[in-house]
Amino acid sequence: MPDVSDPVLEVVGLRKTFGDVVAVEEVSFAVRRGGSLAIVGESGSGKTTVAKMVTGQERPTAGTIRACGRDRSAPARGGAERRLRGREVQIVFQDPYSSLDPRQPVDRAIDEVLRLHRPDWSAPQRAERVVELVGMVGLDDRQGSALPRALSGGQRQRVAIARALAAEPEVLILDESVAALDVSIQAQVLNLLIDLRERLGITYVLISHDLAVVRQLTETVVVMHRGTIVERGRTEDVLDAPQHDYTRRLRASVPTPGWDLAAVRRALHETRPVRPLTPSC
Amino acid sequence: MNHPESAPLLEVDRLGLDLLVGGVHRSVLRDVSFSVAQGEAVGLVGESGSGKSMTVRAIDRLLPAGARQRGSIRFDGKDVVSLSGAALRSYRAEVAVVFQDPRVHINPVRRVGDFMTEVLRTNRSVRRRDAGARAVEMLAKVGIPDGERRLDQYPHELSGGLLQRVMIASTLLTAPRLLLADEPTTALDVTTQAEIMGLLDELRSDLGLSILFITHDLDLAAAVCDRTAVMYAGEIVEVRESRLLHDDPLHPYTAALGAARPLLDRTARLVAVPGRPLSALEAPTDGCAFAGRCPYVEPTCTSAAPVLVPADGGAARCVRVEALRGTLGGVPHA
Amino acid sequence: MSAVAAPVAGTRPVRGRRRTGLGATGWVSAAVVGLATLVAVVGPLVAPHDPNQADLVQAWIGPGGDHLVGLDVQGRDVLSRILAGARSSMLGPLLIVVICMLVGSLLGLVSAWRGGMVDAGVSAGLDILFAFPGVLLAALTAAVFGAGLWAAVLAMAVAYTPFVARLLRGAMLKERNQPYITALEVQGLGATAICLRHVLPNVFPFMVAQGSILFGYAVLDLAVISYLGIGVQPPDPDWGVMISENQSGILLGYPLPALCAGACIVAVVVAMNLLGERLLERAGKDGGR
Amino acid sequence: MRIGYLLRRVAMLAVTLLVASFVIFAATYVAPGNPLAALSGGKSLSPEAQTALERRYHLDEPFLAQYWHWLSGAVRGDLGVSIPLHEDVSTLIADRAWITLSLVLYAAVIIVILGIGLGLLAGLRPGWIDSSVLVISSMAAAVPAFVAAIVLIAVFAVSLGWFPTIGTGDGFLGHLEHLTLPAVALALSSVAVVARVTRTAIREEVAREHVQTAISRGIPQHLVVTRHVLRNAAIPITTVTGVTIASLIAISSVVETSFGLNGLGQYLVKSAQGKDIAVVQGISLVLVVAFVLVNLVVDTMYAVLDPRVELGARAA
Repeated sequence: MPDVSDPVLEVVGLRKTFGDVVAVEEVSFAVRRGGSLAIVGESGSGKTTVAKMVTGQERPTAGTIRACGRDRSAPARGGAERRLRGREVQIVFQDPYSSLDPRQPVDRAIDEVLRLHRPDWSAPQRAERVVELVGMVGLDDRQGSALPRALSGGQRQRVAIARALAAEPEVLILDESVAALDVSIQAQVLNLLIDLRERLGITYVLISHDLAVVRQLTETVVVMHRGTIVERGRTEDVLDAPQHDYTRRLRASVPTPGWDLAAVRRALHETRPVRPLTPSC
Repeated sequence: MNHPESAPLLEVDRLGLDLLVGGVHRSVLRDVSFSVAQGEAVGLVGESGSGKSMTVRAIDRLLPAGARQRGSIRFDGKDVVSLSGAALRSYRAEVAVVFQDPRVHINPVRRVGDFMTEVLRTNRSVRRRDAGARAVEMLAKVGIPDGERRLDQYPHELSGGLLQRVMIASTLLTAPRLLLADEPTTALDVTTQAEIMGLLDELRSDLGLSILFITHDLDLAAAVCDRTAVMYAGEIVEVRESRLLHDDPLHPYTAALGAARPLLDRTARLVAVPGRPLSALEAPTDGCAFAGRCPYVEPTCTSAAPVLVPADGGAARCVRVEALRGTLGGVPHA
Repeated sequence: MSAVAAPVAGTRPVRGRRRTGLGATGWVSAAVVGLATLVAVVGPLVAPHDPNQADLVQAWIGPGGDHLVGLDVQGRDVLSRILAGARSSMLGPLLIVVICMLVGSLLGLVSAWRGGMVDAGVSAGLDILFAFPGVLLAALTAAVFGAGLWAAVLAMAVAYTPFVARLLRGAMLKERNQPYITALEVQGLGATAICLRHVLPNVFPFMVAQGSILFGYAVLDLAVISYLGIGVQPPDPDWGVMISENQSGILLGYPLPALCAGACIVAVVVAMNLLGERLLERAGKDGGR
Repeated sequence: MRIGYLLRRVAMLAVTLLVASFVIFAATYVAPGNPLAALSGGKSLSPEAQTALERRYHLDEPFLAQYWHWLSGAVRGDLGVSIPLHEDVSTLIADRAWITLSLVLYAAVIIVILGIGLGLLAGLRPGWIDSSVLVISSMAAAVPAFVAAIVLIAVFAVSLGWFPTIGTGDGFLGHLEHLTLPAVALALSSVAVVARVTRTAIREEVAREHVQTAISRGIPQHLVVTRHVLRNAAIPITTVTGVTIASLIAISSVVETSFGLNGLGQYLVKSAQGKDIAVVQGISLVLVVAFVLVNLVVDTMYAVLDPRVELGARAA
């Protein structure tokens, strides 16, 4: 069970079923204010479903989700509550190409969020904040007023980050946010995310299948396999000395210089009976 | 397996390619040269738009209409570009392609068995039942024990990893000599990727297969390939022994790729190259394509297109290769 | 072809200026549509003769004098009837398109947004409506309420609605599933605001394009219904009615009046279709990220 | 799996027919005017006669009971009586159904042969064949059936005298001769639509990755085309062709009117104009049943052709 002092996000006994299929079972974790947590897993592990429940896109079948001390297991009642939740948890998605409205210039997209969360601000106040946010994610003024189609994938992902930050959320969920980027761009965005956390003290929840990215960005980790958490702990401990079989296998599957393919093969042959290859569709 | 040291199995020499984009021919590959020896695994690494997939298409003669090709591609001494008809078909049987996404690269409305045995039945006149038996045998070899059942299934009833094994097994049925693996694991999970890579490695050692392995992942290429060529904007910028490429890169772009990738065993600030990767279509013709992002750029870099300079048993396309030697690798993370 | 070239071309993040032109065909089509619209508005006012003034003695007289395209079965000026008939032939379809677009986009939006039971219910209802071909609905309405332009418009609007709703549901569902919509939901923006500010504007070019194609079909179907005698009633001028009235002329060797009306219908339908296809292409490009 | 899909379609079909029959019958109730007035031909009736007539036509019973009488009759093949004609609706329909049926079948044959044939040609032979098919079909697609009808009559019947203008002829060849122009007029725009869809389906399939795989494995060109391109393109082609043919059922009324054919469609229009509600209801029901059945055939073929069918509904 999670034992974290001052948790900004706390999930207890989360369960989600789709028809007869159990997607998520008994998932509990907590993140301290300003901390960072990675939810690691492969496709079908349930990590994305957990993220969707935390952001309110899916309703949990059972279990509770609390952010900033307030329950968000049930759908929000009314606009005020929705907006309040928006100031608690924000999300940045994987695909930089579809995560922005193609008709909306960058500054207007950010302004729309500011108008929603800061109704008392004047237009010049909001404009000033837009410039600040655009600069914060490393875009220049010209890019700040461009349409998404004029931007590259990495630049669009910066816009998506700026838009999420506009609500000044406590928790930022990064749902495979750097997975679709080319390696050299990925490094830029990773560095940006690290800087932003240092500067803003924001909490990250990273959903990822990429252990190296997890190591780069988070302090704690939970490993999910087939809907349940199989291992949890400090990121470096879990990655350097994995305890659970699945985590070990995951760790051994990451290609590194000096990767011993023969050993990988042996390990896989050994574990194969444990995990029968069943059709997933 | 005996490896004749003489002529390489596949030899790509100064390959150039223009594609018809919006009615105009535009260059996507320039001066691409590399070779794959019998039993050797060679990696072709690059970011999106670098031209690595087009190189595979050129080798397998799968270019879109209107493509213009320069240079030569030789397989086992024969000129590939001039092949046609039955000769082209038998060449394609010897050079098998494993595509990135088996889900779209296998006909969805035909059974797995039809897909696997099609080549044997049509080109080799093997009877359906014999072909089926061989397919089952091959499925067992790639780690699918219940082959008979699988042959009756449709592709959508199999998982991605299983389907990729089917794809590999089907290529092996014609006993190819060269496998063109075009990002065969990009669409798969990490553990499935490891299984597939282990399988490919096993096939290479057991059958003496040559492999040209296309990927965007430098670490993956380095882990399984003897030699690796790095592509940027339609050109090969460096080709080396994989181990050297990683520890002691000669080209600034190779070094940048290595330094940009986060590590599994330690946390350190990444060295990010500014800007975005140039696509092959945007590359300048009169200078180094990487010059705009290169921390070591000099005026000479943009005055003329650099050529591949032989160095340390490989080659690098950089005018400053001698000056930078030994300074790019070492500690990739500052 | 494009699929093959995609790995190279599709990865370019910065695209050139998008083409905003309609192309030659598009502009010619737009001109034809514009002309037809103009005639529909001012046609009856500029008609050189009274479109309903019959003179049986003058029936089937060919072009000449002050009758540019001759006289019809009852000796009425064909040009005047074409000009006057444009009004019902264009206005009726416009009404049909407006009605089924409004109803269709509402149903499509609700289905796409709510999903689940609502979606299933709406889909089932639309499926049932699909079983009624437009002509049949028109016959049914005519039998019940009496034949006329309004009955025909109502019948066609009902017949088109399931088609439009399904089309728009697909487009809206695609938009609704875009991550940017989810991002706005997570921000706390309400469903109505998201639909009005983001979903509808993004689907709008597609709606205009489909509306244009639909308008072509509506012109055609309404003419069919009037031709059959269960739409606009003679002697009111209407292109469909004109064909039906003057069909006997074909056997008698005077095909011009019927063909003139037919040509008008075909011209508007073709122009609307071509224009719609160009718009559709542009909408697709616009949506392409 | 696929059986489940078909069972769902059949259940949906039953519900559709039930609702459709209800809507069709309810029209009687919405229609202004007293059916008895029409029945008596405007004469005033004695109270006894009125009661007798009401009893005979179940007019004294509540709406749902009347609907039940009509529906259960319809299932047995009894569609009631045409009040103006004093004849059984079923007989009236049966006399005319074969013309519509043969017309639609004839047109369907033309659509399948010409439409799919031209589409295949255009799809597989880029160049001048493709462009000419494209140009011709884009023009033909816009020609409505009644315009096609007058042009065909003007050219082939009146000027050239190759075909009769009116009537249905005697014997099989006579029917064929008389129905040729109407069937062509009915099929024309559909041929164009099917040809275009076929061409697009072929082109899309040719560009698919799995076709590339087949080529890269050294499968001979003609087998790539038949086993992969045509086989897979058959799915959308069948769907569109089927739906197009289903739509002819209603459009045939236009051609029947143009050529003076005594078919169901023309009779439907005539009865609608004459407010013969019983006949309109009967024909409407028959046409809806036919339309829905053709669609069921399309769904069945789709399920046969596409093994993935249980994953989702038909891609409309």
